[in-house]
Amino acid sequence: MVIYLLELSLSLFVLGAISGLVVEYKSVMRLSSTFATLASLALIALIVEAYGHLPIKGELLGTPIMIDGLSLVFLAIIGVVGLADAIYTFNYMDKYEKLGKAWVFALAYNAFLASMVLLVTTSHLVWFVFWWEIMTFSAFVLVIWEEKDSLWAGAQYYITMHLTSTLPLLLAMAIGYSVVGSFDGMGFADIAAHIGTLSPGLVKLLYASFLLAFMAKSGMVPLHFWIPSAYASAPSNISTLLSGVMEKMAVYGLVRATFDILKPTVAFGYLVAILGVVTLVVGTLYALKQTNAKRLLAYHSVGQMGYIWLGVAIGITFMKNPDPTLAFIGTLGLAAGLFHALNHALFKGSLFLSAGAVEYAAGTQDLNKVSGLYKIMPWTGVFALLASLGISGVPLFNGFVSKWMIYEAGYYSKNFWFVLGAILALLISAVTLASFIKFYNSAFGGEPNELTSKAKEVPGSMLIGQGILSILCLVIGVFPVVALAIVTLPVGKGVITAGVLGLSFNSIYFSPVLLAIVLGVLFIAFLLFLPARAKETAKPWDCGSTLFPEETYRLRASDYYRPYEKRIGAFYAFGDFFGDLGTEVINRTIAAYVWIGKYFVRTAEIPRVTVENVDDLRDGVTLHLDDALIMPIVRFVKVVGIISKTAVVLVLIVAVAVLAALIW
Amino acid sequence: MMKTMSISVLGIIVGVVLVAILPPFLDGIARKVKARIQYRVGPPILQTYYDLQKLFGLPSLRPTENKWFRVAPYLALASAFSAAFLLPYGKWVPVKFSGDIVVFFYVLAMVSVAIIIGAFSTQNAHSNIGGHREMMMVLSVEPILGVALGIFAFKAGTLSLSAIPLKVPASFSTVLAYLLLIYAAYAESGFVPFDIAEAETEIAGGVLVEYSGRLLGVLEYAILAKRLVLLWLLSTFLTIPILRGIALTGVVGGIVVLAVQLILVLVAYPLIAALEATNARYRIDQAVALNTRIFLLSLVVLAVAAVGW
Amino acid sequence: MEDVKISYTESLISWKRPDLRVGVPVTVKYPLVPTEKPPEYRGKPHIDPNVCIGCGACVRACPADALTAEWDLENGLKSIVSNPARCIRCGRCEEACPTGAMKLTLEFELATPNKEDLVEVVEHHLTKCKKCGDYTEFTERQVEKAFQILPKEIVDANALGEKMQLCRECRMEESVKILAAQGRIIGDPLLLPPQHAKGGEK
Amino acid sequence: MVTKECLAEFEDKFKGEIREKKFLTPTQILYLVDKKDLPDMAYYLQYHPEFDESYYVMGIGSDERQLAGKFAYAPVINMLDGSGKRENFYVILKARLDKDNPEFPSVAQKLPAALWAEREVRDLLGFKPLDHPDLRRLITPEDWPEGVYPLRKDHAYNASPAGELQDGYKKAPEDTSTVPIGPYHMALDEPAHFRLFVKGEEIVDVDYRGFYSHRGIEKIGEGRLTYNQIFYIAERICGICGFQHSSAYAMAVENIAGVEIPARAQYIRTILLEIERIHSHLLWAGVACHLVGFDTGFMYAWRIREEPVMWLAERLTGNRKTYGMNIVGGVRRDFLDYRKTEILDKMKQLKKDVEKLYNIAVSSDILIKRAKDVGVLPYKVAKDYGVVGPTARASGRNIDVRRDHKVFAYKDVDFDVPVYKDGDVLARLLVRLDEVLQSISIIEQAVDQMPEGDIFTPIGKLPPYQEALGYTEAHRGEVIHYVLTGTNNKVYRWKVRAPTYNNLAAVPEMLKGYRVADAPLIIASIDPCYACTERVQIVDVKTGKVKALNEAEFNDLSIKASEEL
Repeated sequence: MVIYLLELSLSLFVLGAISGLVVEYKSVMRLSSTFATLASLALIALIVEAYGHLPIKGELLGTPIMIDGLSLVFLAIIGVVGLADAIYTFNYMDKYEKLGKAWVFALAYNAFLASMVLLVTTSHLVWFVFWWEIMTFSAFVLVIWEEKDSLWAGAQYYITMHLTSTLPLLLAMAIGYSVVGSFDGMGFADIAAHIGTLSPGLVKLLYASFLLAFMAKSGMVPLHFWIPSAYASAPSNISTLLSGVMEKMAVYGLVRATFDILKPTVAFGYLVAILGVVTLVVGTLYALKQTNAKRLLAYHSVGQMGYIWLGVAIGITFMKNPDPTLAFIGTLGLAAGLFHALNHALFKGSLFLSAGAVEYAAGTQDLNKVSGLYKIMPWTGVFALLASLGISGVPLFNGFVSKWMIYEAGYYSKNFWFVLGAILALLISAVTLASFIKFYNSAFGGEPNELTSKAKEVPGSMLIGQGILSILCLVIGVFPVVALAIVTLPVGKGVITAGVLGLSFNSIYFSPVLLAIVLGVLFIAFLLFLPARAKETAKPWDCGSTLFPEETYRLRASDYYRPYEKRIGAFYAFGDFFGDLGTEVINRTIAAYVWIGKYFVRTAEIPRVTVENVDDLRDGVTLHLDDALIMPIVRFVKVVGIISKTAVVLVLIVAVAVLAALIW
Repeated sequence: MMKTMSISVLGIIVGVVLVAILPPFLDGIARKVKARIQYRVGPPILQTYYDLQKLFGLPSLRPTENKWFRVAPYLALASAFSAAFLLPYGKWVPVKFSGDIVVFFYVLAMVSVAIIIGAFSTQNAHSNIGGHREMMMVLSVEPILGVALGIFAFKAGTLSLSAIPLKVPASFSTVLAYLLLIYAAYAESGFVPFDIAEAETEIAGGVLVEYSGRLLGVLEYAILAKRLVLLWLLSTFLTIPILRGIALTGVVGGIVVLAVQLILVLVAYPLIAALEATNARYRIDQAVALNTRIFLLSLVVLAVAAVGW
Repeated sequence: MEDVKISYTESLISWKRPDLRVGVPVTVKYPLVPTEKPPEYRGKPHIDPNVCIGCGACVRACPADALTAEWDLENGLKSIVSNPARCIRCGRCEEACPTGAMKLTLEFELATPNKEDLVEVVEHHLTKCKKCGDYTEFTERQVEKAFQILPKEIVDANALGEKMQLCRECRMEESVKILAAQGRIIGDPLLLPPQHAKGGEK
Repeated sequence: MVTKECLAEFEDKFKGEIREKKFLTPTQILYLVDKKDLPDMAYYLQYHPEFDESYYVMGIGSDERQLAGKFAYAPVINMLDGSGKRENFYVILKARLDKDNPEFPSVAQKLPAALWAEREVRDLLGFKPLDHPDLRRLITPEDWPEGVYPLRKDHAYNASPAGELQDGYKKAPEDTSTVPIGPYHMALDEPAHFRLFVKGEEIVDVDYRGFYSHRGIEKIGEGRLTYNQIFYIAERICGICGFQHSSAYAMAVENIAGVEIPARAQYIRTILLEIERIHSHLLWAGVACHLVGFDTGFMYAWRIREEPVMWLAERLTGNRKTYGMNIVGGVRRDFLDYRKTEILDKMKQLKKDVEKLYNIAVSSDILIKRAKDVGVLPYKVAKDYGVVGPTARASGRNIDVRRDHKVFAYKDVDFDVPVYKDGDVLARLLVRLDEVLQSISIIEQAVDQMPEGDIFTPIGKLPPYQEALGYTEAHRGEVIHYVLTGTNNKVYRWKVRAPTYNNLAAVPEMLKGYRVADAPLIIASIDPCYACTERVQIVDVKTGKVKALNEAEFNDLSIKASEEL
């Protein structure tokens, strides 16, 4: 039944992908998103069906499939976010009608989702890497959708992935092959069984290559530099998937690789923890400075991934500890990490959708330019606020519960470094709040200005997409048990409920329901007992000046928290240095790729096009009607050309590496 | 397994009565004390009640149609009261979870969050500046609180608000943790020199500038209640370790502890008022710098606690 | 009530302010506790109607137009109107007053629902011209005072006793007649244009 | 003497332009010059190498069409030798402007100190300063019609025409938000409007708009008062430096009449001026404390201002503030002997109190932190803008009219002029606190040395069409009055320049680069007195765009509002 549902879901994705055969742009978008919606619903049905019958093994198109607790957590993420995103896409993509090439979108979009579904259900390393590459490539196609600045961002993303994610994974695969000796036998369990035969050096290399691959994908510092530009330049529904879902695949990979292929060791745990803490600090503090809505959210993705990694790291460090208390702390940490992954998918997905709605309505991502949207887009405003409070970790929202579990795990570990990590996490939580105060208030607070007063509320489908995720934030915040039922599956539900320390989830470790009741009762009581007798609306008080420019009478997004940023200015200078370094390295690499690519495929050009907008590009090249139809394909082929040639280079490098490993 | 969640009806009643009645009274005392320091007679002790009564009777002017503007004060007040319910009153704790000190500080921070959202909903730079100053105060105070909690986790082995004072041992680092907690609570309460978000003479009341009438009254009350709640936390943390022996011994012990808590609050408030009267207001960058410095120092304290002192 | 007369200078020297700094707080329940002012204090001006002669010196001295003179030539009245609401307490009127009728009091609490309440009016009867029966511009008390202070020789020498009983016109006529009699004006005195037919200065 | 040599050099340099030279008093020299080289002359004098503390004092515009058939514009330069070796003097460069086209080359293009003065003459008299860098409206309100010039003689003193509302504000720079301070703001005691263009809390640029409290005092003085009545309105130019204004005015008239007032009167004036200074500085210290949230300092400063100081003023003059003591030729009331002991007692008490205030203020660490390195006005900017008083002395300018021009009895007493180099708010605070102690010492010396004798020299009729300056060092800086007599004991032109007028123009320079939180303190640090500055014009609210309620309507509204409660 479960495998059947999986097949159903995948075939719906395939239908979505081929719906590009319909020519008309809007119909393609409607069809493909409808199929994606149905596929996501099938996934959700799968989760319900599979719950309680774990683990499920099977085969799909000749590939081995295994669905266990961990898969289910990430299937849930794909299902829920995919559902909301697909519904959102129904109308959202109308914005890009001018660009045409709907079939490419349908293909890439559905392939992207489907590859991730397969990624988390496969139990075979080779297939894992295969789906990983499909995911990476389809994400690349989606990122460069707008073709303006995004081409460069896309190239940066794709080449970073090649170097730091695909390459190490191929290396890991090679090591796996060297252990098992056949491609068919490279299931996770098989490799794990044979790992003892490896030399310690190669085991370390295996750890390192997995770590590097997943670091790059989830954008851990110092490999985070591609994230802001990629997320900011992709269409918002794609950013949602990138940040909400694709990043989580790296967490999946990390947990899967650490627990099912390798062994969780303390040293590795510390390493992951340090990466997590550094990332959460760096990412969020950088997010504090941003004034572009999507760059802000992208940096927060970096930061929140740090939280997740910190949680997972606590799990890796302590889960196998002989002390039952510490083992429990480890379990708690891992559960918290996974929980936060789910929560992050929800609120960050919703926030990217909201940012997309703002862009859709006001035409800009620049928070300095928008104002007073609450008056015009109240629903988007409410959803954005719910998600903002969620990510900021305000009680009664989902982010609070998982973050709080991370703090507790950190504090109770009684280990100086993890306590310090928890303290930094607590601080960064306040920074997150500050940042979202800015995000929400500069877009939705105040009065509409010249730009936003012409805006309209976005279409219903987009609102539904945002609404699903935002309301889930609140629901999970008040009833965390719902989500905990899923996220504690991988760690074993019983382990936590029978916790030491007298803590448990069922008898309410911390009861948001109770808090919600208290707060709600008080709130309503005050509201009833002391209703605001609001008088007529008046102009905001401007000290009684005449001819005052009301439009500039508010803080702009770039004005917030300047003294604070100034105080930690040294930190930014330090971070900028490394960010620039990373970007510089990758740019050089891209240049090298292009150089090599030119050598192989003379017709290809670097996708960095120095035109002002898409129309320029089009007008310059398109002279005839048939050209207009063919050009997208030509460009697509060009891009594929670049990728294929990079693949050639890659294979060469990998071959050398494998050779080296075998000899060594 | 011990039951970790409970609701105490008596606690709720005591808590509601105290939080509902005490804040304006304490403010009255503070005004009187400040007046005496300034060679004035000062208003009657009940003046704050009169002020609030008058504010509650007045209609509010709306500078924006944004609903959050109107909802925020109530949210702030409800949050302050909710936080109050997590505190022990004598031996009674209205609502008890077992890892709730983090929850407590977060719920208390919601007062600030509500105020900030209200302040930002209007098109008014004064109010916006107030809002972002308030946020920066939260930003810079939060890590200090975090370190204090870390020390408690090390030393008392628990993060339960009602269990920490029972379990906390007397040691060098706990004393410093207490100092950190006191400092953080003082700064978070927004007493002079930390009244930066309101700064009447600079930004005309800051976060409060657009509020009037009943909404202003509710907001002021929320701020006063928040101060009381923080003070009550401190008084609890001081009282219960000393009276550990009788704190859990029946009703009489509970009443004694409650009385001591109350007396401590009544004593502490005039001291705070004296501190307020003899200080000028920090500029926000100075306050942030001070807090950052204290945070860095506090990390040393944390290391000391980790070492075991 | 015993009315112990002491001189102004003595009162200045002997006056001591009640010490308000005995207790530490300096707050005074002011409207409930009256505040005392030193004798130098320049408060609301007050015209002693018994002493005022209606000469109008104060009116001319007043820079703020708080003091005005109103004429009613029909009924032979001249009023000195003091409006403390306009007064700036400069004390010029006090200096200008020839009889000491104008005094600045120690009073400073002037709050009132009706500004008219503050206004003081001193009415004076004008003297009638002995000759034509019209009212002159001098008040009765002014004339009286003039006779009091002027040495008898001067009055006699200039025949002021007669002249001061006349209105301006008649006085002019008289003078013209005298001058004509002395031969210093040639022509018909009656052809001279009438100078102040009616009304005072305003 | 050296003075003569310097002037000879000046006269030589501008030989062709100088038409006439006249000594108004031994230290006031008037040159009748051609307007062509006005900027160069003013520039030459202000940056004179030997008179290194010289500065542009004011620009007098007057409608002398009835006198000479022309308008006149006359910059005044205070020639000060910082080393104290030479005698200091005032130079008035009077240029006649054409009746129909009163244009002149702007001095402000070279001296920022003249910016406001020339905007003022443009607003009030319709002069046309050519090449003026910023000719926006300064004084007349936004709805004042173009082409109506209230200070011309053909404009009735009570006429108030209505015009169209027009926007004369600076445009906000790119990427800034706007924060208004005033007209109604807690930090301002009087209406003024500062428009801060900020990035975050940092001030990028500032626009100022003031002159909300014009009362048309100069026009009234010229229109309907006699020279002896003007005292009382001069005293009311400002609620704080009233006696300074009336003394400066008295001095101007006495200079015209050519009388030396009796020594006793000079001492009495000196004592009262110093009492006024103490009271003002204490008031200011209180306000500064209040602005940074240090209310105890505020209460303390105001308490000692009330008890020994204002109280003393009340006993000496009969009123707390408007002393009403001056008259042309002397003072109106004498100090009786008993007051001598009273003054000395009170001064002793005050000294103790002020020292305590010092301790309170300076020991408050945060107060110092808030004031230090904030609102810095460098020496050069201070000189360019012709800043005066404590504001200038805190920027290292060694100027003080009392000492430099030997006003009243100051020549007989010893006192120091505190000068600080830092130019920040703290320096201004310290200058003022030092000055309070100096004032106490001056009063004590003056009481001791006070000679016996008359207090008043009678003056007959004033000679018509004579002019002169009168000046004192008020607590905020040099107060200067210019009087041109008319016929019938009236004044033809009376020009007042209050210290804040010069200082305020430099405030935007002080604000730039600091934070919104500092703005009230910086604005207050010059001890601004808007009433002083804004004496000239006449605004009748009733004819303006804003409808003023009459009393009955107001009462009705009030009653209605209270019923609603």
